[in-house]
Amino acid sequence: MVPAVPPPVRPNPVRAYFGNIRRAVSSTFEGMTVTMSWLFRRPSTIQYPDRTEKPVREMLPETYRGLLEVDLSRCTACLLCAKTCPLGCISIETCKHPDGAREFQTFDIDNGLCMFCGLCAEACNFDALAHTREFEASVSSAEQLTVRFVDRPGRLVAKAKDLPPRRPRGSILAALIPGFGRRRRRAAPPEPPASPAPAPAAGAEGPENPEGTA
Amino acid sequence: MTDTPAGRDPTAQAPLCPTGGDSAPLVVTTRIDDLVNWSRENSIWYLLFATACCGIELMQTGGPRTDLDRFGAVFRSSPRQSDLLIVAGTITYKMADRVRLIYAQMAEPRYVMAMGSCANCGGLFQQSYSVVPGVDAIVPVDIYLPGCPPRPEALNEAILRVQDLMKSEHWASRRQGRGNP
Amino acid sequence: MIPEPVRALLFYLCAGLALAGGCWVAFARNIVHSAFALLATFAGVAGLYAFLSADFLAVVQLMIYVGGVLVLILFALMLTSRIEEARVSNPTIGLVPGAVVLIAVSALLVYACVKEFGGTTDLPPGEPTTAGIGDALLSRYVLPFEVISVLLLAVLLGAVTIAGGRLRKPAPGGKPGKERP
Amino acid sequence: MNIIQHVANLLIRSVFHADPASWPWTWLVQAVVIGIAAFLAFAFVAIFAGPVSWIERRIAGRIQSRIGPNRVGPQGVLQWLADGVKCWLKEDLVPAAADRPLFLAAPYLVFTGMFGAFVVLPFGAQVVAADLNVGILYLLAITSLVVVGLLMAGWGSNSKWALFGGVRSAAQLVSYEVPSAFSLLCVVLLAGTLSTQGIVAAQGGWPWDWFIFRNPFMFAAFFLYFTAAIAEGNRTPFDLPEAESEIVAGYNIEYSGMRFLFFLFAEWANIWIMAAISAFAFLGGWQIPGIAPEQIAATKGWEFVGWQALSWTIFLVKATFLVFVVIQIRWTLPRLRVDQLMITCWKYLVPLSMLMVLGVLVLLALVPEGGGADTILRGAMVGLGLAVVLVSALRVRRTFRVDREHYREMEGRDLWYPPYRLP
Repeated sequence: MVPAVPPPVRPNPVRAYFGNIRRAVSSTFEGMTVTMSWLFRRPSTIQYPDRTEKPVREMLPETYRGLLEVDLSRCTACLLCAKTCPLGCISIETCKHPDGAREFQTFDIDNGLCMFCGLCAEACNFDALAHTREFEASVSSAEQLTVRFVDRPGRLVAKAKDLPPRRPRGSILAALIPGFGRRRRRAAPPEPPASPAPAPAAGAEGPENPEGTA
Repeated sequence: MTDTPAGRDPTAQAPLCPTGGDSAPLVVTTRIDDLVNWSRENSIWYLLFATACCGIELMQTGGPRTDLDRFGAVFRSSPRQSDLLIVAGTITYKMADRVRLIYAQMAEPRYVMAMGSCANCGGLFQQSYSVVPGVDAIVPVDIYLPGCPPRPEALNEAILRVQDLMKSEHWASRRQGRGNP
Repeated sequence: MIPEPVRALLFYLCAGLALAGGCWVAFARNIVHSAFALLATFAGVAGLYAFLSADFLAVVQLMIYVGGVLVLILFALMLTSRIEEARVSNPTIGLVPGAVVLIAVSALLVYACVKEFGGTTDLPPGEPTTAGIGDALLSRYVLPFEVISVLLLAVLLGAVTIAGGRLRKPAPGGKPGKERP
Repeated sequence: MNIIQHVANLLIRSVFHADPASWPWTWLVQAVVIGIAAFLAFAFVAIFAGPVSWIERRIAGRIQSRIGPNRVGPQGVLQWLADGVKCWLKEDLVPAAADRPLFLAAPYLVFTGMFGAFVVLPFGAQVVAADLNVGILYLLAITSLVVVGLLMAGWGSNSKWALFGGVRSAAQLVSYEVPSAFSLLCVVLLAGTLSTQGIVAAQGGWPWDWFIFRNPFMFAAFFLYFTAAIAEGNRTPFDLPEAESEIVAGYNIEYSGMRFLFFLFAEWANIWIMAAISAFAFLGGWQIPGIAPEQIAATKGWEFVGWQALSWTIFLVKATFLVFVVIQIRWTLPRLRVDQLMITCWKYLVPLSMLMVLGVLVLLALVPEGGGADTILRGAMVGLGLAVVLVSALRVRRTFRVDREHYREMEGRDLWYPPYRLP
C-alpha cells in the first residue's frame, strides 16, 4: 500500500526567503558553538609510537590476528597449514636424513601475500603456528616481506610425542624481522615493559634472545 | 607490463639508519643536509591513491584516533604537491596506467608506499587475470607495508619508516630523480 | 613628495608598461595572451592617471577595467570553442587598411600633442579628487548621470529578458526546466 | 607627514648630518627606507602565514578531536618551517602542455595583488605605508588583480580542473565584490572619507564608538561583509575553487614547489587582509580606549613609541581574533554547491547589503550623532553584542556538558580499547 502523496505545499516565498536567512544564521551559530566546545575537550588520539599510556598491542582486542609466527620446535611439518591456506603463502619443505629424522629446508610465510584469515592457525594441531599481536612489519624491499623461520641448517622436525612448551608469541618474529619493535615509547609512565617480547621460556632452543628488539 | 620487479631501484634497499629510539631528541645541526632532510621528513604530504579496502583504512589513519597530522603528514589531492604516493588497494591492469601517470606527475623527491597485500604482490587476487601482481611491477616502491588491510598504527609505522629512509639519504641525489618508469 | 628621479623612472615604467602591453595585445598570436596583455595596458594607464593626480580615476580604472571588463573578456574567450587555434581565433586580416588607419591616427595624435602641449607643464598638485567628482556628478552633471543610469538599467533588463526567455519555456513533460535552444 | 618620511629624515639628520630638505640624496634614502619597509611587509606576510598555518592545523585537530602537528619543535611550532623548506626545495614542474609564460607569471600576479593591499592597511596610529585618500577603493581595486591571476593560473596550466577552478574563482570573486563593496559603503557613509586612517579616526577606542555598534544596520553590515570577505578569500564554506571532491585541487593543481608556496602565501595574506579590513572598518582599528589620536601624536620620544606599540597591538589582536573566527568557520560549515553559492550572493547578500546602505542613510538623516537617540541606539547595540557573546558562551557550555554526561556513562564500561576521554 503506497501512502498517498500529499499535494506539494507551495511556501509563501517571502516567508521562505526570511526563513532561509534565519536558518542560515541559527545553524551557523549552532555549529560554531559545537566546534567551539570541542576546543575544550581532550583529543582522543592515541599517540601511537612513543607517547601512549601502554603499547598499542596491549590495547588490541582479544581476537586480533596479527602477523603469523611459527614455533619450529613444536612444528611437526604436517603441512596442514600450507594446505589450508587459500593463497598459498606458507611454503614448507623438509628432507629426510639417512638416520630417519626429518630436517626443515624451508618454512617461509609471505607476509605480503597473507590475508590474515586465521585458517592456518586453526588447522595447526600443536599450537605451533599462531597469530601474534604484532602489526609493525613495513620493510623496504619485497624480499624482506617473506619471513624465513628456518634460522639454521639442520633444524629437526619435532616429534608429536615430546613437544616443548610454546614460546611466547612475538618473541620469534622479533628476531627475524629487521628493525622490528624499533618504535618504542619515549616516556614510560608507570610500568616499564621496555621490550615488546618477554624473555624466552626455559628449555627453548635456538638463537632466540630478543636482541632484535633493542 | 612485466611481472618482474624491473623498476626497482637499488637505493630503495639501502640499509636504514638506526633511529636512536629513546635518545633521539630533535637536533638541528649545522649541516644543510640535515636541515633539508629534517624538513622533508617532517612534512610528508601524501597522495591518497585508494582503490580498495586499504583506502578506507588509509583515510581513517588521518582521523582522530591515529592522527597522522602529528608528524606533519597531511594529504594533498594533487600529485604535483605530494611527496609520498600511498598505493592502497588492488591495482588492475586498467588502473596501472593511471598509477604510472600519477607517479610521473609527482615532483621529484618522491616516494611510493605499497600498502596492503594487493599492492605488495596482488594479494588475494594474485591469480586473477586482471590484477597487477604487485605495484612494484609498474613503479619503484620504497616501502612495503604488509597487512590485509594493515592497522592504522601499522601505516603510521610505515610513515615513520619513510622518515628513516629520508633521513638516511642525500637530498640532492634524490632530487636528481630516478626517471619515470 | 616623491623625489624627481624616482618620479621620472616610475613615469617611464608606467608609460612603457602601457605601450608594451598595447603592442603585445596587437601582435600576440594567441588571443588569450592578447587578453592577458590588456592587464599590463590597464595597469600602465592607471599608473599614468595616478601621475596626473587623478587618484580616483586611477583606482576606478583598475576596478572597472581589470576587475570587470578584462574578466568579462577572459570569460568570453574561455567559453569560446577552438580558441587555441591562432588561425581561427586570431587571424591576420586587413593589413593595408589597418596600416592606413594607424598612420592617420598617429599623425593626428602627434600633431595634437605638439600643437597643444608643446612644452612641459608642471603637474597639478596632488589634491584629492573624489569629493569634487561626487559633487559634480550630483549637481552640474546630474542629468547625464541619471540618463546613463537609466540606459544601464535598460541594458540590464534587456539582458535578463533575452536570457530568461529561454529558461522559462516549460518543458513538454510539465514542470519548467532548462531547455537547449 | 607619514612615518617613512619621518624615518628617512631622522636617518639623514643623524647619520649624514645633513638637512633633508636641501640634501641632494634625500630621495635615495627615502627609496631605501621604502624598500626596507616593503621587505618588512613581505616578511610579515611570510612569517604570519607560517605560524597561522600551524595554528589552523592545531585548531582543526582539536575540533576534530585529534591533536595536530606536535612533533616538530615544541608542540610542533616549527611545522611551517619544515613545510616551507620542503616546498622550496621540491622540483619545480612546468607541465609540457602548459602555456608557459602564463603558467610562470600567475603565482606572482596573485601574490602581487594580495601584497599590494598591505599598502593601505592602518597598522597603528601613524603606521601605514601610504594613507591614500581613496584607500577603500584601492583595496577593492587591487584585489581584482587576483582574479586575473587566478584565471591566468587556470588557463596556463592547461588542465581542466585548473581551468574550472580558475573560472569558478573568478566568478565568485566578481560576484562577491558587490556585497562587500556595499557593506564597506555603509562604513564610508558614516566616516565621510575613503581613507583608511580617516575611517579609523572616525571611530573611537570604546566599543560604543565602533562602527559595528553604531546602529542595527551597521551590525548586520559587519556580518554581511565578513561573509562576502570569506567568499572572496576562497575559504570554506565558499572554497569552491579548491573543492577536493570535485576539481582535485582547483587552480593550483599543476603547481609544485615554490610557485605553490606563493599561492599559499596569497591565501594566508588574503585571510589576514580581510580580517584587518573588518577590524579597522567596523571594530575601531587601532584606537586605544580613552586616548584620542591627537594626544598620541602630541607625545614625544619613548612615550610616543609606547603608544604606537599599544595601538599596533590592539589592531593585531582584533585582526588575529577575526582570523581565528575564519579558521573556526572553516572547520564548522560544509562546502556550498555552485548554485547555492551564487544564490547566496545575488539573492541574499546583495539585496540585504543594499538595504543596509539605505538603512544607514536613513538613520544618518534621522538620528543626529551625539544626540540622545544616538546614545540609546549605541547602548542597545553594545548590549546586543554582549548578549550574543553570552548566549554563545552558554551554548558552548551546554554542548560540552551534555557530551560529558555521555562520556561518563561510557567510562565505567569494560572496553577493550581505551574508552572516550573525559572532556
